[in-house]
Amino acid sequence: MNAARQNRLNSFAAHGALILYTLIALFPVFVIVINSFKTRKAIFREPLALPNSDSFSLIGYETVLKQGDFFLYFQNSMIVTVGSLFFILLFGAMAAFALAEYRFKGNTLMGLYLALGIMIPIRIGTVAILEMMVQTGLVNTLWALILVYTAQGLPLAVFILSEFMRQVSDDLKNAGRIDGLSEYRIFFRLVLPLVRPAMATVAVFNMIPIWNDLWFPLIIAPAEEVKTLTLGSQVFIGQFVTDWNAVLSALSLAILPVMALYVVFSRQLIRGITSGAVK
Amino acid sequence: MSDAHTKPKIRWHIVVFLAPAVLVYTAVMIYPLFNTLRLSFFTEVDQERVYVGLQNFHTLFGEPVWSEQFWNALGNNMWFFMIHMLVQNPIGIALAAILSHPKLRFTSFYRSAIFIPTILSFVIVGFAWKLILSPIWGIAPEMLGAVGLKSLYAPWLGKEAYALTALSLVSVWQFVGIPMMLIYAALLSIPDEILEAAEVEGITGSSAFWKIKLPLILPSIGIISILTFVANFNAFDLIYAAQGALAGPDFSTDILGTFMYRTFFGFQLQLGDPHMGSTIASGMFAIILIGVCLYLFGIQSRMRRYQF
Amino acid sequence: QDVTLTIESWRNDDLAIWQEKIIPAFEAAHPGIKLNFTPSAPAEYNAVLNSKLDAGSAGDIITCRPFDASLALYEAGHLADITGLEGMSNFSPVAKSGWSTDDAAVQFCVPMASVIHGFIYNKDAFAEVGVDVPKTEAEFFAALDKIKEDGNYIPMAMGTNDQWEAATMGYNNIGPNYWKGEEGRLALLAGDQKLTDEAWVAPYRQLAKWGEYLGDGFEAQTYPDSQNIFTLGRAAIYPTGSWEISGFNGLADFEMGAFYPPVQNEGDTCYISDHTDIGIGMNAATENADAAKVFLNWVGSPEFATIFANALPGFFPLSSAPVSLDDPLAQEFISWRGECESSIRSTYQILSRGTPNLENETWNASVAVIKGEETPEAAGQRLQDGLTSWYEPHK
Amino acid sequence: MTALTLTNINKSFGSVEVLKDINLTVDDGEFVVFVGPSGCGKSTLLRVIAGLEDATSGTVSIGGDVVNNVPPAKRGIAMVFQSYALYPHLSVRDNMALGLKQEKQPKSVIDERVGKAVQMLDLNDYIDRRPSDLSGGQRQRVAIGRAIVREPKLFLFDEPLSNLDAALRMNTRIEIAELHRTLSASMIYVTHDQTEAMTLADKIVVLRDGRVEQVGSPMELYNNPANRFVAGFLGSPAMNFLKSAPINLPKNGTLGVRPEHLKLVKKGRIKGHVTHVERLGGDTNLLVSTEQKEALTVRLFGQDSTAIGANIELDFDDQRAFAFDADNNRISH
Amino acid sequence: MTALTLTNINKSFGSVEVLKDINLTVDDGEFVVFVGPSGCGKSTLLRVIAGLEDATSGTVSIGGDVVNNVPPAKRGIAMVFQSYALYPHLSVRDNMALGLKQEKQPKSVIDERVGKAVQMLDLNDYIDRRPSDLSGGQRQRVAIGRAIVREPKLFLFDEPLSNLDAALRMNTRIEIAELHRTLSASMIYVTHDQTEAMTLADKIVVLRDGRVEQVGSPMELYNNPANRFVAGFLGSPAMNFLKSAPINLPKNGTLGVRPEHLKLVKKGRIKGHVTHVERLGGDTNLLVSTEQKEALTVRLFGQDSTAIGANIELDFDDQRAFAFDADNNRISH
Ligand SMILES: Nc1ncnc2c1ncn2[C@@H]1O[C@H](COP(=O)(O)OP(=O)(O)OP(=O)(O)O)[C@@H](O)[C@H]1O
Ligand SMILES: Nc1ncnc2c1ncn2[C@@H]1O[C@H](COP(=O)(O)OP(=O)(O)OP(=O)(O)O)[C@@H](O)[C@H]1O
Ligand SMILES: [Mg+2]
Ligand SMILES: [Mg+2]
Repeated sequence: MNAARQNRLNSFAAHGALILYTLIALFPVFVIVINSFKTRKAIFREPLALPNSDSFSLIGYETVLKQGDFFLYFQNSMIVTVGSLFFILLFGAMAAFALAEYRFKGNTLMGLYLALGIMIPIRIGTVAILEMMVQTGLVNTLWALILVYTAQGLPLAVFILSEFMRQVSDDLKNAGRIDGLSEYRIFFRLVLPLVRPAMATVAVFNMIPIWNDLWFPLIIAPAEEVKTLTLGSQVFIGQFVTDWNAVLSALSLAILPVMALYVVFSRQLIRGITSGAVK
Repeated sequence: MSDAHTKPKIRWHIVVFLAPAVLVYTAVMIYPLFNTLRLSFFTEVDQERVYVGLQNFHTLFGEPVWSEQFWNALGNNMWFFMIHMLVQNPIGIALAAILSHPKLRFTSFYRSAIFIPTILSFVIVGFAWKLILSPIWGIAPEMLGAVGLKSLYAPWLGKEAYALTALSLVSVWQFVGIPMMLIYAALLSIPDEILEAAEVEGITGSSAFWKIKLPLILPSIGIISILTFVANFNAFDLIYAAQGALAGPDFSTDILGTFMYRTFFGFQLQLGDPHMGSTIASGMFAIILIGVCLYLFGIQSRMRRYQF
Repeated sequence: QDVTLTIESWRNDDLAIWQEKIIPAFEAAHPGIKLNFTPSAPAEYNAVLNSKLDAGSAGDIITCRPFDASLALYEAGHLADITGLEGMSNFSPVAKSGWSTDDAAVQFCVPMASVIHGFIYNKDAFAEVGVDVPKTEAEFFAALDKIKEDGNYIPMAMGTNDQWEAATMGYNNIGPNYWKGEEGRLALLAGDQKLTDEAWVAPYRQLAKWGEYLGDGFEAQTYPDSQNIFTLGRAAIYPTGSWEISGFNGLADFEMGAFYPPVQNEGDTCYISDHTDIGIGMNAATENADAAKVFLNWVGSPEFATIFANALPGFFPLSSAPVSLDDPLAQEFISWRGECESSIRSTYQILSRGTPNLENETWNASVAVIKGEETPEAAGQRLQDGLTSWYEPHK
Repeated sequence: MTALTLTNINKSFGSVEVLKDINLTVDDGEFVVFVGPSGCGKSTLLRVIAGLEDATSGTVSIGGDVVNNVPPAKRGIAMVFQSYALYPHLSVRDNMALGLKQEKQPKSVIDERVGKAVQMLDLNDYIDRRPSDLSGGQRQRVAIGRAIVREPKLFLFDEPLSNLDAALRMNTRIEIAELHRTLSASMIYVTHDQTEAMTLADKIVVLRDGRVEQVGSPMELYNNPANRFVAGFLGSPAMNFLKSAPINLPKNGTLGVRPEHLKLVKKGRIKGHVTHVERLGGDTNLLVSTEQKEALTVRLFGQDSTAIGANIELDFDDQRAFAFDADNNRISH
Repeated sequence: MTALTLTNINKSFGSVEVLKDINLTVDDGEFVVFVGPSGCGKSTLLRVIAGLEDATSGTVSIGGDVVNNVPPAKRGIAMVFQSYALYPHLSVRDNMALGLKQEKQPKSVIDERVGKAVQMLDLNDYIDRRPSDLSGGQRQRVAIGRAIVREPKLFLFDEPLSNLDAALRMNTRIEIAELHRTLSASMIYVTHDQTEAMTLADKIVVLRDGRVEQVGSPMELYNNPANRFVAGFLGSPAMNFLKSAPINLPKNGTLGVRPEHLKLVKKGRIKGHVTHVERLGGDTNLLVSTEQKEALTVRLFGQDSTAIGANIELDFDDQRAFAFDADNNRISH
C-alpha cells in the first residue's frame, strides 16, 4: 500500500462502508443459501439459524437433481445466455461504433430508433414473436431464445457502448487508418479491445435478465430438451404447495453459473486500459 | 441508407456495421412490438377485430374505472423512479467511487459481493425479502430488536403507506450493482495522470470526486439516469413476484407495468384484453419516449464527452 | 405410429402424480397414445396459454380454468366443442356448468375436479386449549377468543398480503351460509339481489371481526406463510379449502380435522362452497383430435376419477360415479356434500366478465374489510356500483 | 514530379479559421519542415494532408492525383502523431507490425523491418512491453518506428523527437536524414527545434496564424527572411530587433541583427551593460540592455568570462543586418 | 538549509529496478536539472519526490522533514506532468484556479495569480477554452501555468517546454528563470534540451540507468566530466571520441574532443574528409570521416563554405581534450 498517498483513516472508512454494504447485499443471499441446506421445518422455524445436525438436509438438492434433467437445463441456459451475449455484444458494438464514429445523415434518428426497444416491454410483442417463430419453425429451439434475447439486448448495448466508444481517442483511430486498417479492423482490433470495460458491463447487464427469464422459455421453448434452468426450477413452485426446499436449492444452484459468468466478465474491468496511448 | 445516393461514395462499412443489429432488432423486436401497439386502435366485437380509432384511449383516460387506475399507477411509478434516483444511483456512484480507489485492496471481492443481488432472479429476491420482512418469521423484527429499535417495525409490505417504498428499496437493493458497474467502468477510464495532477494540488478524496471525477463521469450518470427511468417505467417483475398481479395492498404498489400486464394478459378471472393492454402500453411508450427525447435532446446534446 | 398428446396445465403440483400414476394407467390401457404432461407456473398459465394458442404452438390437451377464462377460449375457437363426448354423460349439470356456454348448449371441457371450502384445524391445539369444533358462528368466535386468550396458538392462520385468500377462504367460504348458496347466487346473477343486500354484506361483517384473530402483521403475511404457520403447529385454525389436504398431509406432524363454515343459528341449513375448479379440454387446432377424444373420454370415466381422487386427496372428482376416498380428512370434506347444500363461488360465473372485475374487487374488498380500512357496507356499495356499471341485469 | 500539391487549402473549426489559403508544393524526395508558433496550424495541416481532416475548401494532390476523397490508408503516407497515438493494448512489436500485417506482408518482411526499426530506435529491451509501461521518450520512439516500418512514399512527422534526449535525438535525426536519403521518400516534418529544421530541411515552410509566411531552403530563410516574423523565428537565440538603431531606417522601422553577428568591441555603435550571462559550454550568450533600454542578445563562441553588470560596447557588420519597415516587411538593400 | 534530500532511494517496478541508490541534496532556492537518456528514470524520480510513487527503500525529506508518509499535496510542491494531465472538463482559467480554490484562497488572490500566469504564458486568447480545443503547445503552457499559480516551495517540471516553439520556449525558459529568482523556490527540472539544462541549472544531475552519474554546476560538468558518458551527454553536438588518437592514451582508452575545439588547419594531427555539412545559420557542423575511419563532428562558428567531400586537416588544443580509460572513466591530467 502506498503510505504517502493513502490516509489510513480514509482507507478504514472506505473498507467500513464497503463491508457494511457488502453485508446488506449478501445478507438475503446468505439467508437463501443457508436455508437451502435445511429441512422445511427448520427453514420456517428459525430462518436465521445455520443448519445444524438436526436441521441439516439435502432434500431440496436431491429433489432438484431427481426432477428433470437438471444438467441439460443447465447446459441449455448456458448456451442461450452465452450465445445471446455473443450476438448482443458483436452486433451491438458494431452498431454503436457506426453511431459513435461516423457522421451521416440520420445518425441521431438511427440512434433513437435503436433505443426505442428499451422503452416498451418486449413481452407485449409475445404473440407476434411466437407466431414468427412458429412460421420459421424455430419454436422449441434454442435459436428462438437467442434471437429474442439478442433483439431485446441490443438497444441497451448500443446505447451504452456508443457512449463509451466516443471516448476512444481519435488520434488512435486515425493512426490505425493511416496504418491501412480498414474500418472493420479499426473496430475489431483497436476500438473493441479498448472498450472492454464497457463491453463487460453490457455483458453483465444483459446476462442477468437472460439467465433469469422465465417468460420466453415458457412460451417459445418449453419443450423438455430445450428447457432452461429457470424454467426447470419453476416446476417446484406450485399452485398451492410450493416445495421450498427444492426452490431454494434450485435457486442457490442457479446463482453459481451466473456468478461465474460475472467473474469472467468483471475481469475485463481493467484500470487504465487506454493509458499510454496518448501523451 | 437514404443518403447513399447523395454522397460521392456509399460508405458501405456504415451499412455493414449497422445492418446486423438493425435487422435482428427490427424483425424480432420492433415489428412485433408495433404489431401489438397497433391493437390499441382496435377492439373486439363478437370475435371480430374492429377499428375504433382513439376510442380505447378515450376509455383509458375518460372512464374513471380505467383512468383512476392509470393515474394511480403512474403516480406510484413516479415515486418508484424517484426512490431509485435518490437512493440507488447515489449509492451506486458512491460505491463505485470508493471501489475505484487505485490502492484499495479486495475491491474485486467487494464488487462481486455487491453485484450478487443483481444477478438473482426476481423469484428469489421476492422470496428472500418477504421472508426477511415478514412479521411471522421475525428476521427484521428480531434484528431491529437487537439494536433496540423494535418499535420501528411494521409489516411494511402489507401497509398501503409503506409497501411501495419498501418494494422500491428492495429493488434498489437488487439493482444498485448496475449504476455501480457503469460508473466504475467510467471511473476506470479516467487517466491516472489527471488524478495525480489533482493529488499534487491537494485535490484528493472527496474533493477529487466532486471536482474531477464527477464532472468527467457526468455522461455516464446521464446514461444511468435515463436507463433507470426506462427500467422503472417498464418495471413489473419484482412487484408481480412480491405482491401479485393486483399489486396490493389496495393497488398501492400498482405501477404501469403491472397495470398493463394485468390488463393485457388477464389475471385469474379477469380476461386478457390485448386492445386495452396495448393502449396502456402505448401510453407507457409515449411517456418513456418523451422522457428519453427530453434527455437526448435536452441534456445529452449539451453534455461534453472527453476523449482520453 | 404412436401419437403423443401434449397436455397444457397450470398444475405444477400434480407433475409427479401424472407421471407416476395417471399417465402409466392411461398408456397401459391405450397403446399407441403417449402423454406428455407439461405444466407451467400457475401465475403465468393464462397468459402463456393464450399466447401459445394465438400463435398455434399450444399442446393438444388444454387444462381448463372454470367459467369465463375457458369460455373465452372456446369463443375464440381455441377449445373444441366436445358436447357429444360419451364420457360427458357421467357428469351432472352443475358439474358441467363450469365449462359450458351460458345457455349450457355447448360443452368444451370435461369436468375434472372440484374443491370444497371449509376450515382445517389442529386437533392437538383444540384439545390443549380445550375447545370443541364450532357449529355456530357464536361458538366459532368463542373458540377463537379462547385460543387467543390461551396465547399458545395464533387463533387463525391467514394473511392479506396475497389478497385472494381473504376472498376465497374468507368471503366465499363463509358467504353461502348467508346468501343461501345457489339460491342467492342465481338471484344475484338475475339481478334480483344486490351486493348491498344484507345477505351479501353480512359475510363482510363477519370478516371484519377476523382481523383481531390473525397473527401479528397479518397484513404482510403471504399465503405460503399461512400454510407454514399452520403446518408448523403455530396456528389453531386455518380457513381453507380441500386442495390443501394432499400438501398438508406430508407436512403437519399433528392431527388435523376439518369443519364446515359455522351457521348463524343452531339448526340452520349449512351451505358449502363446492367449487368446480379443474376441467380438461381439447385444442381445436390439434392434429390428433381422435387420440385427444380418446383421452378425454378416459378422463370422464370412473377409472380416472378413482385414480385422481386418491392420488390428489382434496381434489374431488365431479363424476357422478361414486368414488371412495382413503384419506380421512378428504373423506371428511366430501362428506359435507351429504350434510349441506353445495354452491360454487359467487363471482365466478358471468359476474367477472366486465370492468371492474368483480372477482378482483372482491379480493380487494375482503382485504380492506379485514384490515378495517373499509366498512362492510361501504365495501358492498363499492362492489355493487362496479357491477351496476357494466352488468345489464343490475342497471 | 511533385509528391504533394496543396491548392488553396482552407480549414475552419466551426467559426475559427485555422488554415487560410495554403498553397504548397513538395517535390519528390524533398524534405519539407513546417515551423511556426504553437497553435499556428501545423498539426492541422498535416492532418489535412493525411486525410484525417477534410479541408473546408481546396485540393490536396499526392503524386499527381487529387486525393480529397481518398482514405488515409490509400494515400501512401505514414504519420507520427504528436500525441503518439500508440495502440495501448498491443506490445511495442505489435504496434509496429500491425500496419504491415494489415498489408499482408510476409512474416519475414515484417520481422526484418520491425527488427531494423527497433535497432535504429534502440528499443530492443522494450519490444514486448505495452505503451503504458514505457517512458515518454520510449513511447515516442515506438511511434516513429511504426511509421518507419511502413516505408511509405510520404512521411508526415508531427514533432517526432520532442521527447528524446539529446544523444538519441541526434541519432534519430541522423537516421531520419539517412532514411530520407535511402528511401528517397518525401517527408513533411513539424518541429520546434532549430537544429532539426535547419539540418533536415530541403525546404522550410514558416507558418503563422494559419498562413504561409515564407517558403525556402534553410539558408535562404536564414539569410533572406521576407519579414520580421520569419527573421525572428529562425535562429537561436532569436534575432535582435532594435527600434533606435545606429543606421538609417524608415519611420517606425526596425533593425534586425542576429546575436552571433554582434561583436564585442572597444568602441562600437551600441553601448550597454550585461544583465545576464548564459553559459552553454560551447558558446555563451550575453543578455544586454542598451543605453536606449532595449534588450539584446549577443552570442559568443566558446566560453566567455564577461561578468553580469559589465559595461560593453557592440558593433555589427551592416551587410549582415536587416532592415524592416513599419509593416515589418524586409527592406532589401 | 536543504530543500530536498534524497537518501538511498531505490525503486523497482516488479522485478525491474528503475532507480538505484539515489542520493541527492537540493539546497533552498537551487535550480536542479535532471538529464539522462530516455527511460533512465527521471520521471520516476520526480514522482518519488512528489509522493506519487513510493520508493521501494530510502527516505525523501523536504525542508528537513522526512515526507515518506506525507501525501503529495502536503509536501509543498507543484508538478508539471510530461503528459500535461490537464482537467479535460475545465476551462484554461479553471484548470489553473482549481488548486487555489481547493486551498480556499480568496478570489482576489486567485484572480491575480491566474492573471499573471496567463500573461506570462501568453494564454489570454484561450482562457475560456477547454484543453481539447488547444494545440499541443497551448496545452503545455496551461500545465505550466497550473504549477506556477500555486507558488510552491519546490517545483517539479517534467520536460515542460518540449512542445513549445523556439520563441516561446525561450521566453518561457527566461520566465522560469525569473520565476526562480523572484520566488526563490527550489526547482527540479527534467529536460532533454542542452540549452535549457545549461542555462537554467544551478546544478545538473546526470542520470543513467537509474543511477546518478555525476552532479555539478553546468560548467563543471561541461569542463570536467567524470566519465565518458557525462562528457558525451552534455554538449551539442556531442563530444567526439577517438580510439586512434594522436596523443598518449592508456590501453583501450579513448580521447574526447568537443566539436567546437577542433580547428580546421592547414596541417593538423587529424586528417579526413567531409561527409556531410549541417548549416545551422549561426554555425556550421562538419561531419568528418578520419583516415582511421572514425566519425567526427567539427563545429564552426558562422556560415562556412566547406563542401562535402573536401579533404581537411584538423587539430586541437591538448589542454581542452579529455582522456578516458578502458572503463570510460576520465583520466585527470
Ligand atoms: N478540434 C478543434 N476545435 C477547435 N479548435 C481547434 C481544434 N483543433 C485545433 N484547434 C485550434 O486550431 C489551432 C491550430 O491547432 P494545431 O494543433 O494545428 O496547432 P499546432 O501548430 O500543431 O500547434 P503546436 O505546435 O502547439 O502543436 C489552435 O489554435 C487550436 O486551438
Ligand atoms: N509502471 C511501470 N511499470 C514498469 N516499468 C515502468 C513503469 N513506468 C516506467 N517504467 C520503466 O521505468 C523506466 C524509467 O521510466 P521513466 O518514465 O522514469 O523514464 P524517463 O527518464 O522519464 O524517460 P523519458 O525521458 O523518456 O521520459 C523506463 O524504462 C520505463 O520503461
Ligand atoms: Mg501540433
Ligand atoms: Mg519521463
